[in-house]
Amino acid sequence: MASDDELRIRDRLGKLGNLPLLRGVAVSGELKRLQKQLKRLEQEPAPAGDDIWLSVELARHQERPYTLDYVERLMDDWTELHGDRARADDPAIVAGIGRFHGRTVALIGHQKGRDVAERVHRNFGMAHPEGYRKAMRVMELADRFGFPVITLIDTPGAYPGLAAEQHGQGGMIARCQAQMARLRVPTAACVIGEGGSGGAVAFAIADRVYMQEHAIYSVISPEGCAQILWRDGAEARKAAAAMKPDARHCLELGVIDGIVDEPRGGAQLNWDEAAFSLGETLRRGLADVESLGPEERRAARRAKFRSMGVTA
Amino acid sequence: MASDDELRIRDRLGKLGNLPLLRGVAVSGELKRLQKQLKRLEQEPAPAGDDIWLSVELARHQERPYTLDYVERLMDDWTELHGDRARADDPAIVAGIGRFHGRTVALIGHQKGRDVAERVHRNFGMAHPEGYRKAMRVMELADRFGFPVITLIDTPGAYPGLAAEQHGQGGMIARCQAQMARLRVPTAACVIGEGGSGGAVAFAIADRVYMQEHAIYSVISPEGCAQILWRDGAEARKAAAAMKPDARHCLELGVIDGIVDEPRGGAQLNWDEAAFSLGETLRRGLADVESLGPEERRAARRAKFRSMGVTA
Amino acid sequence: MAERIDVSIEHRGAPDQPAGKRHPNTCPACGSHYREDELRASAWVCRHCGHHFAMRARDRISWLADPGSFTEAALDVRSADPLNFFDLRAYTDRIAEAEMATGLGDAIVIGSAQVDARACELAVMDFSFIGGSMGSAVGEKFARACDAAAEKGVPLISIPSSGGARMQEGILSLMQMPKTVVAIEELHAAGSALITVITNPTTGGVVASLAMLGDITVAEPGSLMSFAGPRVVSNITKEKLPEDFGRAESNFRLGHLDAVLPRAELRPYLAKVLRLFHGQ
Amino acid sequence: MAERIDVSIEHRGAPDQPAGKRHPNTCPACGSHYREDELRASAWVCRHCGHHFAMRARDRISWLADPGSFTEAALDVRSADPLNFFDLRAYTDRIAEAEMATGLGDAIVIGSAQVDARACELAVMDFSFIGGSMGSAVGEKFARACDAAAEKGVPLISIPSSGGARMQEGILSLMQMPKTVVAIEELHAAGSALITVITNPTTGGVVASLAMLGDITVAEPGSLMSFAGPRVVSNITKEKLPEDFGRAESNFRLGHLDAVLPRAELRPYLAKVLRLFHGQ
Ligand SMILES: [Zn+2]
Ligand SMILES: [Zn+2]
Repeated sequence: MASDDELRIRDRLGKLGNLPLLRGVAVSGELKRLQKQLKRLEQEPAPAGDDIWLSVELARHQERPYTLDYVERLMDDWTELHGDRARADDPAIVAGIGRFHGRTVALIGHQKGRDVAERVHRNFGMAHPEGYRKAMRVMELADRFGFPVITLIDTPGAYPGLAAEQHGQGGMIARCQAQMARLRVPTAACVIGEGGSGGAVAFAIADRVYMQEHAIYSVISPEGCAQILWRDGAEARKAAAAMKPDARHCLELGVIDGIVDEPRGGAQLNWDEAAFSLGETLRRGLADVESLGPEERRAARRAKFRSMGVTA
Repeated sequence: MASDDELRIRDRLGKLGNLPLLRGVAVSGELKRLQKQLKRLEQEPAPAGDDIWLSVELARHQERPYTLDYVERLMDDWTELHGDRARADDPAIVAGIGRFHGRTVALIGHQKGRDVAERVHRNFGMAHPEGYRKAMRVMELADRFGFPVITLIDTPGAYPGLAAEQHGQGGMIARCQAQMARLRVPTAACVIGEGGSGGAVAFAIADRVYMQEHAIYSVISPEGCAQILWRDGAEARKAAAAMKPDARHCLELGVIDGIVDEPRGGAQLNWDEAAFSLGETLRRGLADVESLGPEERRAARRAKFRSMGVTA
Repeated sequence: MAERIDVSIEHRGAPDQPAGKRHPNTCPACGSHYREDELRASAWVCRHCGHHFAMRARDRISWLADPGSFTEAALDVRSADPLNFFDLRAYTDRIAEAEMATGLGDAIVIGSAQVDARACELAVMDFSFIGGSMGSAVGEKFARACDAAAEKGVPLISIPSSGGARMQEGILSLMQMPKTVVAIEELHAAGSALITVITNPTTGGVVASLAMLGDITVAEPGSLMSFAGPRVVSNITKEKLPEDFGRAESNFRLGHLDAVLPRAELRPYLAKVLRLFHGQ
Repeated sequence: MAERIDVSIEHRGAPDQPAGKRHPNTCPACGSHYREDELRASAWVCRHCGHHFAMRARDRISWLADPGSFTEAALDVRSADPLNFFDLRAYTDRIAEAEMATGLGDAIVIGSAQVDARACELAVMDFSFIGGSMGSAVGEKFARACDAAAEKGVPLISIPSSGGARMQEGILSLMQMPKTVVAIEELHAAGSALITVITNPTTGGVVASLAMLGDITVAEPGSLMSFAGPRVVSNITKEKLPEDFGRAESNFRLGHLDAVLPRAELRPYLAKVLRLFHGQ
């Protein structure tokens, strides 16, 4: 249950963003986190056009650390699990178990490729339904053994290919969200680069959802939005400024629970520092919800997502 | 819990077959059924060579009623459900919901074809992994809504094609059994023709498992057994006599819970009578376990299968 | 960089609109023309070739629900403009115009009803309101329909029609996907059923959330249902797609639908299914 | 009538036995010949080409378990002959011969052990006992291994190798499939893990039950793992099968395995996985 202080700060956070965002969310021991977020919202100016576009570029920077770079720095005894037990192993998604701060967790993330060959192999981090099915299998395993689940989100979107559609891309993404909403274990998610539409949200139904400082999270790519609304893909900067896919705005809109600091200039400049910062946030995020019972935790998670959006 | 009378009869049934077959199985209100089975084992001689071969032929008779013929006669408001939500709808398996004796149940069964075109379409009742996945989806739905599950088994075996193997035929059959072992609702299964090996057993992990009088249930077809052990497929009669796939022997071996009478001469001669008899048995079978709690029922189901086999 | 898939409105998913304006009452398949009352009398099915015209949400409800049984809920819920979104026009203008043009508060109508004397909740989308796109108002109303069905212990009949997410609400439109998903989870936890009728077109984020989680999912003939629209996919694959790409008939064949039902068979089918789920 | 698939012993799934008798210590891949002690020293891997020879169950356990840590269980469980089965020979003769030839009670050895100082249960099959076929004794012993792991709250490491079901036990051999499946369900209900190492060959009923339900499932290189054996499948498809049909490498590619691990990497991998599942 939330303390009075927590409720007061959540209220102020809500008011700052002018949103009914925190209704019904059980919280526990996260006073400090909330205070920090509040400070961020109060003191730092909201980014506008150029700042937002910088994040779009940094989020897609080809030297930015990817899921396996963080795994290497944050996990011991990492054991990658492969295959959907039906027809494929999708390299655009990495899933496995390992030890994180002394306890076994499951980690699932999109994986982009570093060089041209790996980019093609990883399909630019765009998963097929088989990838989401692999993820769901590992989530099920984690839930059964009480392993907390960490997801790292970094995808332009789910792959829009013919076979992907024929094998039920939409339904698989829907069921992946449903499965995350059902998990009894603590869960934490972080957008570590591009949080592109449905392919991203499939992994984002977590107790704590974070974004790195220069990650983006959006319903459509700025280029796609510009193409449709401005009828000109080159107006992507305008579209980005209008959609506000940056972490600061996502926090203000109540969509995420916190922002993970990046090294000055972006995560691509210091992978170790970026990983340390990410690891600390994930550790604290899981600890925040650890003390809740499984039912209470799940109910709080559902209530959080149930409350998102703004209506008149 | 079993009454003393029930335990005594079960003990005698076990001794007749010389088997430790009924250990640990919770039972409820099935005294009459047991007495009838006991009478059958005591009074009717066990079938030998020719009788067993007659059952092999009748089980495969092309005029024998198939799953949808029973559905037509036993279910109201039948609603067939289609598709595995991944890549196919396997016509070798029929699954749906309907009303059976006044309450909604799910029914799943293998489906053979009547004429040449339908036989090909139904792949002779040999399912792909996608068919078992469809069945599992409907079982999950039934469990969630508290619909009892009925399965009708009638297959030469799971389809041994290249794609079937590539898509995980073995694993899917294993998971289908596991799912039936997990269901909380009452379940009843009946072999209505050929109960061919793994493809059949996938649907047979039920609280009550029956065979029609002339159905067969076996680990391998008589032809396959003859080919391997006699090195001559033409020795199928000998193989059948040795394997004893008939209902009477399966009952004696503790593999099934009862035998469903067929019209004199076989189910193919009177579909309505065969359906009536099957319906009555399934109704009583579900009623037998209805009064148990979900946990107790599931534990009894597992204990029954855990106890099967004979070791020295 | 490879092309991206988006869950935003895909106008390309809209019913075919060949060059030149065709009157909405002219059948796009055979060219037959009907008066409004003729279409209404045939449940918006072409009497000549069987083409299923799109149905407006309120028309759908009048046609489906027992006469006088429908009580609309959440009439007051409206889209807000949390991002002060402005592209070539202001989002608030687009909403106002859609409201004027359709007489609807947003792209969904919800409420309680009876179908063949069985109680249920309805959530019916309307493509004519900004392409049936899902913003906060659609998400909220769909979730409230789930809440109501859960509370009353009755099935929810959901009839989606959508081009995808309402991109003018940015990330909040994306969040309507998990919002509707968790509402369905709660509906299921309460033991109520979700029965989904896919209509043409249903694409984008709605497909990756509320549209594909039905306990029973059927579609009207010819309905397009895909996450990525055909043009995005053909740009990616650089191939001509199968004729029936994403259509109900191919989705049925590929295992994603329980049935493809002509409109004439839909009401008795839903009545039957309601009987089965009510029987418990 | 189309061909049938059976879960019975498929001798065709056995390691290649080309015409002419090859000495068991001769590498079938490159022809190198080894003395028994050489093979033992290399964990039965060809030093020349890397071919993995089959390992006997007791050899596997000595190699895998910490020295002196293994305690065998259910030593007394033997196959019975419930059908009085007689084909060209009596089943009882076949069993007696297998027992003499292998020194095993049946095609599986179970017991408790430590691997890298972590407690676990082991269930290791042996193909040399009637083709590793699963009858009542194998099913019973595997189930008891599950029981023991569940009771002690430790993982079960299962190492199958099987041609399928023991058809001389008729329907009772088929019933070992659900028997092992329900034992695994109980193992899981107790919170213990099942870690499976597929070895060459693993086919038939074992694939459709105990072999494919691991929480983690890995395979040795080149191991055949398929429900229907390659000859049955090629008779059905009337086509030449892919070179690597059913082999570990293709099963990995097709999503059925978590890893393909050379024998040299297997012990450290299992030690790591035991640490992860013990950590809870
Ligand atoms: Zn027409
Ligand atoms: Zn060699």
